Amino acid sequence: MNTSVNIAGVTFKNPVMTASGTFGSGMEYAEFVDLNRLGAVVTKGVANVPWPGNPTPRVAEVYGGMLNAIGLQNPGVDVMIERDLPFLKDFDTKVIVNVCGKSTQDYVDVVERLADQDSVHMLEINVSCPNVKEGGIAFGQNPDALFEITKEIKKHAKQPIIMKLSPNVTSIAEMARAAEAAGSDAISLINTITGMKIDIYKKTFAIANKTGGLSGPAIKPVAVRMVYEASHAVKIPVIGMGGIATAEDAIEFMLAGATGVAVGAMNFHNPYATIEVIEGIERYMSGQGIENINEIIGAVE
Amino acid sequence: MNTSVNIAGVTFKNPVMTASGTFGSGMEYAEFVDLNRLGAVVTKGVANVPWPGNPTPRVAEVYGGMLNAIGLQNPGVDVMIERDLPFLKDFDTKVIVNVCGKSTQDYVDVVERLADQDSVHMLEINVSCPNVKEGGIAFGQNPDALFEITKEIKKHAKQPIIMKLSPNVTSIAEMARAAEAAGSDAISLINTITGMKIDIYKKTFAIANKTGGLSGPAIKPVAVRMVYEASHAVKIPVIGMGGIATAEDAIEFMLAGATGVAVGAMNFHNPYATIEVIEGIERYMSGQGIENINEIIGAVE
Amino acid sequence: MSKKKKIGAEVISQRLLAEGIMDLRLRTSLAEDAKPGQFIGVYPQNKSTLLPRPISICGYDRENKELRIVYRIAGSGTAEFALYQEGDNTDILGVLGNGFPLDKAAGKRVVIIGGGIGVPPLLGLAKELSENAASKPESVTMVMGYRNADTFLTDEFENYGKLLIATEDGSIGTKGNVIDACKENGVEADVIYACGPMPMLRGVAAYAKEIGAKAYISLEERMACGVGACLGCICKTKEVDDHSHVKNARICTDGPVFDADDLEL
Amino acid sequence: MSKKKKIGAEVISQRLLAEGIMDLRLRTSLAEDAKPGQFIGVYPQNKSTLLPRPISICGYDRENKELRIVYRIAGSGTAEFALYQEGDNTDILGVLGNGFPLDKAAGKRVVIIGGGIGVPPLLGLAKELSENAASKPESVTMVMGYRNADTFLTDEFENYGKLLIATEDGSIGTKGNVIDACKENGVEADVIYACGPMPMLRGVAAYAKEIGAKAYISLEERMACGVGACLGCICKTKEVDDHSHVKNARICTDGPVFDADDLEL
Ligand SMILES: Cc1cc2nc3c(=O)[nH]c(=O)nc-3n(C[C@H](O)[C@H](O)[C@H](O)COP(=O)(O)OP(=O)(O)OC[C@H]3O[C@@H](n4cnc5c(N)ncnc54)[C@H](O)[C@@H]3O)c2cc1C
Ligand SMILES: Cc1cc2nc3c(=O)[nH]c(=O)nc-3n(C[C@H](O)[C@H](O)[C@H](O)COP(=O)(O)OP(=O)(O)OC[C@H]3O[C@@H](n4cnc5c(N)ncnc54)[C@H](O)[C@@H]3O)c2cc1C
Ligand SMILES: Cc1cc2nc3c(=O)[nH]c(=O)nc-3n(C[C@H](O)[C@H](O)[C@H](O)COP(=O)(O)O)c2cc1C
Ligand SMILES: Cc1cc2nc3c(=O)[nH]c(=O)nc-3n(C[C@H](O)[C@H](O)[C@H](O)COP(=O)(O)O)c2cc1C
Ligand code: FES
Ligand code: FES
Repeated sequence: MNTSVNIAGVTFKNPVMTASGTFGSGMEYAEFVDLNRLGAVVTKGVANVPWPGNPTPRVAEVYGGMLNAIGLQNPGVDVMIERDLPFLKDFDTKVIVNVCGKSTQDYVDVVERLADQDSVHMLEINVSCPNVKEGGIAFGQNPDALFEITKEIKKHAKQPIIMKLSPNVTSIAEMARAAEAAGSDAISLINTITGMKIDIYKKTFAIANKTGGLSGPAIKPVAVRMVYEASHAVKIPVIGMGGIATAEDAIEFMLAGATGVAVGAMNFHNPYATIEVIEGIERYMSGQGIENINEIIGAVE
Repeated sequence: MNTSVNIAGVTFKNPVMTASGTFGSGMEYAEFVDLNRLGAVVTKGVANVPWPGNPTPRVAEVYGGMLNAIGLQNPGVDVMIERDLPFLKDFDTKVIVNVCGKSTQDYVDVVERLADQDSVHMLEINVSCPNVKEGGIAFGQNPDALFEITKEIKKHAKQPIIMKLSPNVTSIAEMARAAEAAGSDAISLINTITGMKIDIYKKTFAIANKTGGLSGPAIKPVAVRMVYEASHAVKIPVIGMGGIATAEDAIEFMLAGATGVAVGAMNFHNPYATIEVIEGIERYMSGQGIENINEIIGAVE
Repeated sequence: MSKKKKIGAEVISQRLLAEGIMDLRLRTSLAEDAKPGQFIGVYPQNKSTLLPRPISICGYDRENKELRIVYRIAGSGTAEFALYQEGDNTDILGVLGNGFPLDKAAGKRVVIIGGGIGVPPLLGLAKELSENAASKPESVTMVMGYRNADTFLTDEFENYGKLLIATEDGSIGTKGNVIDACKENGVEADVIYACGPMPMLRGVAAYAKEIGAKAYISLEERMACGVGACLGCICKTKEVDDHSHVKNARICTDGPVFDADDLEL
Repeated sequence: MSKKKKIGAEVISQRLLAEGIMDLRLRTSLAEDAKPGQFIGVYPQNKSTLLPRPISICGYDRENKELRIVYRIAGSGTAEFALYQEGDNTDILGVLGNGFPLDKAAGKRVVIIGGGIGVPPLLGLAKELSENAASKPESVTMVMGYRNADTFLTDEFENYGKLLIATEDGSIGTKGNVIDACKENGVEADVIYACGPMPMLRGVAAYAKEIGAKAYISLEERMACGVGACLGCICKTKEVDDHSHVKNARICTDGPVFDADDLEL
């Protein structure tokens, strides 16, 4: 049985990854999960310098999911290089570093710092975090801005890049095409959908930032639809995420057109989710008589 | 205790309405609910001529909600005038007719046919149904198109109009402002979010139309956020909906800025939901010592 | 007819009838209004699933407020129901749908045809036809189709007349489908009542035409409201109807039982 | 220390301790690793709620694999837990957090201060300090604050030393808060361990400064992962720490217990 997929020249032993920001840099979940079994570990977003993130409360539970406004707290790319990458290097899995920034130059700085890091296989460029005022979301909601920043990053990146798209747009197909036209090697989607929760007794926002990003099973139908639309709009591979909890969910994304899939918030519900998804995909394949996982990618038209 | 609200000159005994398309024309739920207790009955969308709608399956269940692609099946405005309006006239509630169309002229035709119907208190203009190919969604995803059609409808409408906005946009504030600038008397939101579900064993779409509109508790955080953003962008009243199941949900929308609230898909889960929301709002008000419901509208800033 | 309700019901008993087929009895006042061919919506407790599951009424004891449903474990909702035990409570919506038109049976040669999980509602029909003087048929033949020897409810059907069985693998009765069984046995009819998968129902409608019988068939479709409000569950009709004005009947309220002649199958 | 796990646990017993306060005992191998001041995540079954509820460990019997938690019914998750009965199963995540630094107590005058639903984890601490030779304090005083006479766990605290009580309405002990009780009784300390609402913890930190004691306080924050991955649960620290490099410590893993001197309260 072949479960390996190829994204922009990088071979993953299976399509199952971790969604950025939900798995730390792998260390925290290594107690639960054998990282060697994962297709890839995608790290928390990292900037050129440390970011403090937003005030608390940063997370809130909602029906079938959660809101978060972490605000891209991160220790900066230097710490990632000194601490997280050496840790990850010891595992037989691919490493995708998620990159955030406030300006094009911020992104370029990180990408350049990571250029000579052999243990980094791909870069995922987060231009879609809804939780930072001046952050990447400005790039992620306008196709021209997305095109420009993608082009600039692509000039400097040594590893293949994945532009991570925001669902908070009128046309995801248009955004996907802009990323592709500017040379992105792949795209990933969806980031969180902007949401809000109000505590009606305290009469305050549940999240200090007022709004937070919605993730979890609640958003899955939107994510599947966007993966379908995006993968039909471009030729570059698509990595799908949004509410994946089970192998069935992951397969749904692949049938819709995703080459890779990532488990996000549901790691918090079930720290073994990634492994269960991998095992479930294998069971599905044998049950359905599928020899090569690539057969199911985009198989429902 | 005052639970009545005023929207564009129309007084509602309470802010609780039915969301269009989830309550028929009131007849079907009159077995469960005393329509006299509702703030308003909002009818299923009606066009100038009968529409057959989409093929089945038209509905599918998803985590915390459902997808639908009814495709605006409706018997046409003449049947509404002959059958549904006389039925509704006998109840002590406000009647809002939801209007759909494929072209500006379609909408204008319906609005003109309803002009002399005294039992119609307001018109809700659905420019946001994601389930019909040539339908209103084109108007609902572009601020200029929304401005033009609103202006045209406003010229012909005798009753105050409510433009119903689509959540499938990059900036809901921009759409709200376009509707207001063109003279809309109020806005309502959100319509459903476009989603997709794939049956991984049958390898087909769960909805014949491929995509369907997502509604139910799953979308509530997105709806609350959009109501907050829209009500802060315009001065006209906002009617909020999206996943309302309980009084707590309804109050959350009102604190975010909604003057009216509508119960949609959750009628299917609990046919008494509207009444329970009304009673729960009253309990909340006495519990919190709130004399006038208008105090809570937009109270969380 | 009394009003539709969403109401709590208490589980009287539950047992396994065949592989994956459960027989559940509920105590509920809805039993008082039940007719054969109608259905209820059963709500799962699992909060990720909010819609009622449409399940046909298999039997009822109006006096003792007992409602019986027989269902197949098909997904998360029915898997949850299968765990219910005596004394548990569940919410149901009903009574829904029109039911079989009993009056058409009076004095006629009636054939009742069921396939797979379409079998259960026909048991209530067979019982009602045998007990209800007003609609007493001249004769009743029952033809039930199953996949294999793992049949269910056959012993009970036998109380109400002649029972023919078809199995896909031929292990019991006619090898083939219910139409094969009808033909093999030269079944004649004035009126056919049927419930089962769509291909079977198409076969029944064609067979009815062939032998000059009227067919009343019970349809299935994905539902949301169950009460005629959402327009989710339509089927195509030949003529423009009063409600939709577009040749779409609502299975949940205008059906689930239709005169096959009225449908675009 | 053994690995963190998500694991099924069986309910041994549950009882009401005071109005809205439940005392739940679970059978789980996680008890073997438990320390006072650590917590577990308890997962509701209700599928609309997916995140674990952080609840402190109140007590444990390592040998019998018993874990005890005492919690207030605060919302939908805890309301569900309150229905659990002997033999029920639930999923828990743990053991989480650092726990109280016991070694700081050795030979010192220790004061343990708790307020409201911050009281339960301190019972486990009091017990451990009284039993653990390595960290044996010179003396232990306990100061617990409640709203009114509806106190809980006080009888058990009394097994481990001197117990002072403060109640908001003055119905038992000092009228006022725990700091009022400390002052009224001239409580002296080298080391304070505390858990309770943030205003109380600020008061404790100030009091500790005043009397020249070290304070170790247990914080609360909204959590998602509970294992240090999501960065949801941070608190502000005075110095740049090794993990975040931005003066943010994770309460779920770097805490919940912190040296008050390290925090920006
Ligand atoms: C009028 C009517 C009468 C029925 N009577 C019976 C009966 O007596 N016994 C029986 O076993 N089954 C019956 N069914 C089918 C039954 O409704 C489905 O098997 C059941 O809803 C599956 O629910 P689930 O949660 O287990 O499956 P899931 O697949 O998890 O359900 C997901 C969603 O799809 C819907 N759904 C799935 N399958 C069907 C289906 N075949 N028809 C309609 N909706 C479906 C569910 O209601 C739910 O909304 C009837 C259907 C209809 C429309
Ligand atoms: C480290 C730690 C230890 C705790 N120990 C205890 C204890 O021993 N006994 C006890 O009664 N309570 C304790 N709490 C508080 C407890 O976590 C909440 O009361 C509980 O999560 C409420 O869940 P719910 O579903 O009933 O409420 P809901 O309001 O329905 O919960 C909604 C969401 O908010 C979260 N939440 C709500 N209140 C709190 C809170 N105060 N702190 C953190 N998250 C919250 C829930 O976990 C859930 O994700 C502790 C909290 C933390 C952080
Ligand atoms: C707590 C949290 C933190 C996140 N941080 C990041 C991040 O740093 N960079 C990023 O690109 N996406 C981030 N995301 C978005 C996820 O990677 C993912 O796109 C989204 O949550 C949808 O997937 P899910 O529903 O499976 O969680 C974060 C999500 C969560 C819940
Ligand atoms: C079955 C169904 C049919 C609908 N039909 C219409 C319609 O005809 N016109 C319209 O403006 N909105 C329609 N809607 C959208 C609802 O009015 C509402 O905006 C949306 O469902 C969100 O609210 P909810 O989550 O409470 O259902 C429909 C929704 C559903 C579920
Ligand atoms: S299920 Fe809603 S109309 Fe039939
Ligand atoms: S809860 Fe996720 S880091 Fe603490």
